Amino acid sequence: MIIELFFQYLVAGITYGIIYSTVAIGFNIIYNATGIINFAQGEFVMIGGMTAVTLNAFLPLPLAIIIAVIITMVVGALIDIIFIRWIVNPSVLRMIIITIGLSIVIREIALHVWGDGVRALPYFTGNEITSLSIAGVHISPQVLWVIGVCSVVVIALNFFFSFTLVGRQMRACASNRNAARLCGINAKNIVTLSFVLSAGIGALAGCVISPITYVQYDSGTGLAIKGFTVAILGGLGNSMAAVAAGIILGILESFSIWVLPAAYKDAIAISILLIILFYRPSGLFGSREVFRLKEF
Amino acid sequence: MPGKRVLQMAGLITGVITVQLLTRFTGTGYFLTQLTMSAYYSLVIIGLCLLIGYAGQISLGHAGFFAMGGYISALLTTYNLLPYKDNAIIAVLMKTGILVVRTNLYGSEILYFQPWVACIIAVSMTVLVAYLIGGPILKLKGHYLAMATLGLGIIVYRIVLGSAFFGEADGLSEVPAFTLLPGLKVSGNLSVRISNYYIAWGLVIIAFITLLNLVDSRVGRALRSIHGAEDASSAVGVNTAKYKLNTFVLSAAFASIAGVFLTHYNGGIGPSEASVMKSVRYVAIVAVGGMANLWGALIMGVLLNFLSLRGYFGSFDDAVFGGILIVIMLFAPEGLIRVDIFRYLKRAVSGEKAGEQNDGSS
Amino acid sequence: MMLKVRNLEAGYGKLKVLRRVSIHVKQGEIVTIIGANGAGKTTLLNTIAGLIKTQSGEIMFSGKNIHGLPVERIVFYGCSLVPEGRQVFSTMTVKENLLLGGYVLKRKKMDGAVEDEIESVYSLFPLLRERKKQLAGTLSGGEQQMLAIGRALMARPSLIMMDEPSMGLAPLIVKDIFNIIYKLREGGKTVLLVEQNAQASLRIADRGYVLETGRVKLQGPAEDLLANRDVQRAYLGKDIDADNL
Amino acid sequence: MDLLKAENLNRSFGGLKAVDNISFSVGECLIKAVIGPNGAGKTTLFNLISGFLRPDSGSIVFADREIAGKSPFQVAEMGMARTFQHIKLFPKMTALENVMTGRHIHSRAGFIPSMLHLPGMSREEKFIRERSLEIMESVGIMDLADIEATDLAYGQQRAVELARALACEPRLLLLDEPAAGLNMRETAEVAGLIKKIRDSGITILIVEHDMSLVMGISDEIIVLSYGEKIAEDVPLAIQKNREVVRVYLGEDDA
Amino acid sequence: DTIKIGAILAVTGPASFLGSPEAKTLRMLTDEVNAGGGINGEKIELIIKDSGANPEKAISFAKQLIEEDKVFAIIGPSTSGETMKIKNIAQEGKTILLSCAAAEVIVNPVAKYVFKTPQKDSFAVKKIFMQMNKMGIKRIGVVTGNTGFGKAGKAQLAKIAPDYGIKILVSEVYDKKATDLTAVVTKLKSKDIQAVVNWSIVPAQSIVAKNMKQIGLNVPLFQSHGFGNIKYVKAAGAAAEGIIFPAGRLLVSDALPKSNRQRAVLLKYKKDYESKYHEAVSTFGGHAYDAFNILVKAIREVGPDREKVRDAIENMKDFVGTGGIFNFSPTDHNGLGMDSFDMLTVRNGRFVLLNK
Ligand SMILES: Nc1ncnc2c1ncn2[C@@H]1O[C@H](COP(=O)(O)OP(=O)(O)OP(=O)(O)O)[C@@H](O)[C@H]1O
Ligand SMILES: Nc1ncnc2c1ncn2[C@@H]1O[C@H](COP(=O)(O)OP(=O)(O)OP(=O)(O)O)[C@@H](O)[C@H]1O
Ligand SMILES: [Mg+2]
Ligand SMILES: [Mg+2]
Repeated sequence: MIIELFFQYLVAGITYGIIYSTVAIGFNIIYNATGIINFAQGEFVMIGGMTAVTLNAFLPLPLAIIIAVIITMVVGALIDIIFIRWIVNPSVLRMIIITIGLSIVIREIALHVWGDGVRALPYFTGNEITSLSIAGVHISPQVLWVIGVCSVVVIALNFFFSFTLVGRQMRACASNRNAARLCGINAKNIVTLSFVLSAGIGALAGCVISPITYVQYDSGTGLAIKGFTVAILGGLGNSMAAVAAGIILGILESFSIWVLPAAYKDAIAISILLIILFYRPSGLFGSREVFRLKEF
Repeated sequence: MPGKRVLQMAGLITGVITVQLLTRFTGTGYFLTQLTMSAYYSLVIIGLCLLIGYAGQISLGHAGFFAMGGYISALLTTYNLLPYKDNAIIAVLMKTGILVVRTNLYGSEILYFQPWVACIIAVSMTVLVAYLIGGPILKLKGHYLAMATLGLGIIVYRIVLGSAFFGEADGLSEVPAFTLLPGLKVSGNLSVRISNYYIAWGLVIIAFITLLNLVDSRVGRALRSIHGAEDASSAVGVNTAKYKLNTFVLSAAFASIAGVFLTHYNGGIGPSEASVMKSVRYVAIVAVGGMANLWGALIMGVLLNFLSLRGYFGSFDDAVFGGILIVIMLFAPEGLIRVDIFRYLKRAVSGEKAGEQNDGSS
Repeated sequence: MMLKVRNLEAGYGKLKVLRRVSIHVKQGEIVTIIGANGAGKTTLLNTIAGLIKTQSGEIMFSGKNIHGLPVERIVFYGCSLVPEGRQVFSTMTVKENLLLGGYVLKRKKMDGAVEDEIESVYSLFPLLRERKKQLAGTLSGGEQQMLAIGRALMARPSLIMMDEPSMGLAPLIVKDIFNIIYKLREGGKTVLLVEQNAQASLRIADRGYVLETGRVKLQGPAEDLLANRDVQRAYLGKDIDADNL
Repeated sequence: MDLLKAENLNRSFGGLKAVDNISFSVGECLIKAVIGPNGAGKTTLFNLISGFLRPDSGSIVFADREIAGKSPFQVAEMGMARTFQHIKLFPKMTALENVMTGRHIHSRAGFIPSMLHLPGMSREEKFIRERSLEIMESVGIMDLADIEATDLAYGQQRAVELARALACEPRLLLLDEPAAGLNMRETAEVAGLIKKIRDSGITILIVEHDMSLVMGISDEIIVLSYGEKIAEDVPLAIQKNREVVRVYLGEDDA
Repeated sequence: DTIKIGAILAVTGPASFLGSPEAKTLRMLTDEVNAGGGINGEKIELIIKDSGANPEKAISFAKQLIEEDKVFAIIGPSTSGETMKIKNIAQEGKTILLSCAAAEVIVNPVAKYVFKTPQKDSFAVKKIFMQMNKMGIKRIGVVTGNTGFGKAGKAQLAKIAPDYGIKILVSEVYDKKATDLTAVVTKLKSKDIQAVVNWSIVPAQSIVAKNMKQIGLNVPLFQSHGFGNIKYVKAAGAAAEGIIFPAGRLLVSDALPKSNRQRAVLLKYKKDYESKYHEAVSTFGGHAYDAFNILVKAIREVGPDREKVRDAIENMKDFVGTGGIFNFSPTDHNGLGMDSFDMLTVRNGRFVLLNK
């Protein structure tokens, strides 16, 4: 029984962790290209989920998801083009505040477009009560979907940033924008691209997690805080680390519920995060060297 | 006190008195309620302005400090200790006047901490927490610092929301008035509305003047130097860790005092005061005020809180606020209240024509 | 004519730094600009490169008007800048810095050339080869300067503008750098050089300009400038030595 | 009497030995130069001395006190000031304010007195300002006082940085490439200035690649290469040292 | 002239599921009364203030409404926390407050000017326990959301359980914005329980249902009367089947026998609301409906005099509302009895009466 429970908590923790990680990855992409944190990232997740649910009313699921992702990418591009692109010399704090403002405004718009109802996509396989049972441990097939999508995205991104030229260009823009331009890189387009990419990944995350978590006009904020926590815990900019950190945080939360009142789950998880940061100011997997070289 | 400061102080005091007199003669005394509440929020905001704008350390957790002040003093002044009155310690505390008895609305007796004692305990606890946590937290930089302070705020939020003695989601109510001096009490009661307006503004003005003094001094210079280049700052002998910590603690203390006073004024406090959204609001107002601009922080702090508390934005409170953030950061990243405006006004007043060519000098 | 600047005015906000500056650089030349601190040399190079908006005047590069074009366009046309103060990508490795420098080649569909170019940069600066996996931000000052030059060379520019390339370099390397600049010209490149080391730069240059408070004060063949008494006094510190040392 | 004495200093980054078992001492009122190829470990050595890096092992005695492992501000309080190879000025502050910040350790007012603006502070503040202006005058940048420091041209920024260090009124001044980015005439001026500073009783440790400066002003020179000390001598001897010529100066140095 | 009625509602923010239908209902009713010539010829002026569930705003608004707008009465706030903050203010300002929040502390101890229309939590709890007794359930687990609603439910469950011989083996609180509760229900599963009671509002009630089924915790799930909104059933999908919960009769108004006295009121409200706003009615809107009608009825009877109206409400008997039949008294400012609840369950994605 204890063993079984242990694994059940473990599975729960992994589920949480993967959900957080999918959001954290989106943070990392824009961070990698611009050196800023886009606090409206959670809203991409929300828009993706909401749009897919709306479309799913008259389109088959895969098509609804694809179109929702594309629409969210367009939103991402528009956000960059309207609000970010033409700012000369953006300071980090200024960008943080603009994106916070955006996140608030998008949320309010969503409230007026979709109302305050709770929605969800249907389970990709099975339904609300299906679960796979492996040696007494139960797991919803949707969790496997989330894990699968997340892994594919992380591996693809890791490859993208380390080995493709566009990925490197994104990092170069974050490191020193003027120098990047002197290398012939069109920094503005690169930033737009990073918004498009992270909006797309956010939206995809929103679609695959929505059967589990539901989406609502304001579900972005909570996810964004968790995603940000995980991105920081892992060390900013590194998607693989974000997944590892996400799972660690998820498992911590889950096991904290085993032994302590669930009401303090977040407080406990964040206390642990703080303690880790005090010992490793660059996050669990972040390079200390890089950390020292970063301005902000 | 330098002459400039005396002038500024006189200007502020005149402004505060004028507003009160205006409301009096136009029969709009009710505005004072929201002006009083906004004053307390501004106290948090100017403290945060020192931390963010001058010392360059972001904090996304200041609502936590506000809530710590408010909640602790609310708890101490509402928790009924009567059932324990036979306990030796309680008895001693009663004798010394630290614990006092009041009758509540429904006629039952409550044994509680004298509000002054509660206030001192609340503020010192906040200061202690800020001091202990500030050391390690302020070693972090940039987004990591933002996360850590955000986390601090979330922890406070979770604790007040999850603990039965803090009233969980309902928060604490029926907080008694806080008698500062005989005849002068912090309370939302209609009969003391005017005096409370002056209490709040008196507090804000004192705090504001001390901050103006501070940023104009050697310490202020050191803080700005830390903001700009921490390495170089320590190379000229600034104990950067200590200065950052002191500033952090100072701004936490301001937030905490604001929390204590506003809680007594409102007669209660709820968990929304500790929420992330509140912290974000404080930071945003500092930004809208122009970061390293105490005047901007004060004016925007009063203005935006006043409008929001009056309900002028209706159901669009958040939306309007988000919109303001975006617009100001896009078009006036230095904030709306700029030093040049004052300079311009001064010129206009003294009848000079605004110089066109002599920029860069002066 | 490789580069022709006419009546250029530029500055920061309302502050005007360059006042009707006209210079030109011919194909295959090394042209050097010298001037006191704050004369506007960096501003001039940055304006040509497109980093600073022009207030008025015109800039022609290889017969094209590049005035007002974005930086990346100008680089694509073959005009590269090694910026002042070694702005390397500090959080990326040396190799990655170089690869990014080669981005222009990729855009010109010359992918194969990138590896060759890296090799030739390594042979110019063997130290960089040793440090190719190190993060650029942790390099010593001189190493970063080499990297910055190497990165600009990666684009195979026809005109390379250098803003104080010898700053902070060991004498041996400074000699190397001037040799390299000289060699670049032999390799068909055109160089516009801003240097504080007026002596060395005038020695390798064909022509020179003296910039003072945003105006071209003197211009002419490098030997003439070297021999000019004013230049000697103002920039080579020829007579101060006698008084002070 | 030696003002500064370093013994067996070591510091490595990852596998790289940036400072490898270096010992040396600096006598009072002397100018000592540290030279060596790029990446030899000169800046690292400065960072160790001024408290920005902690040595892996070794001791540093400054004014008869062990300072290895102390933090930069403590070292500064003991009378050591420095400039940086990459200029580090305080942005959004005027040149004068930058220099005034340099007076930090010579003024007292803390948080509470500043907030209350206790009597005596105006006087202290006035004194700081006057003294800073004097120092700026001596460095020749009086007229830049009210310009935002980071808007200045490179060479002007260097001068402000030097003035800021001088405002500390240090016993030992560490200069990391003070002439980088200066033309030959300006370099010569800086040389004069450094000598003047030395003559006013301040000991100077300088890193510089401009040999006309180094050879002209220094009393002694240390040469580093790959983290190791390869020579220590008077300028004339260093110029003739075969090893130094091979790794650093180059053959036909003028 | 006009009678000013103030309303402080959480139209937006975390409790918008309460405030939004409440505000809509009040607007609808005001229009209706005014179209019908007002109350004894006087039109109603409705002032709605959106507090976003922030107590400090509720305080500010209460003072504004009382001192500045000099409203006749205030309807709301939507949440208990806010109501408790302004209870004193209303009392001091001698302004009638008709709260739409659930917690019992609002009317216990009784404050002279403060009333509330939602059913008491304790009645809902008792209903559930009675049902458990019928089903022979003795050991239960409790999960509640960290909202005022959840908090009140948790307290009542713990207080009343012994009266019905029921043991609460585990009680957990989760975040109102929780995205997955597998770990929490796993904790329930590890205890030897026969049923689960969930007391919350918003999506979490559907998540609990789903997660229980997914990890194979197959015991009956009881929900609070907060489950009274068909969208939660839709959200929980297959997992909603068999959930048992107490609710006012609004949700099953069609199924009520003709003889039921509430039937006419319920059907009218449902029809009016749904045709006007094109969304399903919720019991929360009903609280505002009752508050408004009680107030209007009292004013019609004694004229627009605050003290008289207050007395009229305090002595009002047999008022048929959506929440039940109200019988106020000086000691009971809620006026609803246990019979105001029925036990419902979900069958084939619809609400039906449990014992039918
Ligand atoms: N970002 C800026 N904002 C405002 N003014 C600036 C800025 N950068 C430079 N200046 C001013 O422009 C003038 C010219 O600067 P510039 O950097 O072009 O000089 P320079 O000739 O390159 O000097 P150096 O040899 O020291 O590098 C200086 O007076 C400087 O103060
Ligand atoms: N933080 C660090 N992490 C890793 N390596 C470092 C770090 N700092 C310096 N190094 C390495 O240590 C060596 C010595 O660097 P240092 O900056 O001391 O050189 P330097 O003698 O000052 O050179 P220069 O004259 O070019 O400024 C260099 O190879 C450099 O790459
Ligand atoms: Mg320059
Ligand atoms: Mg160095």
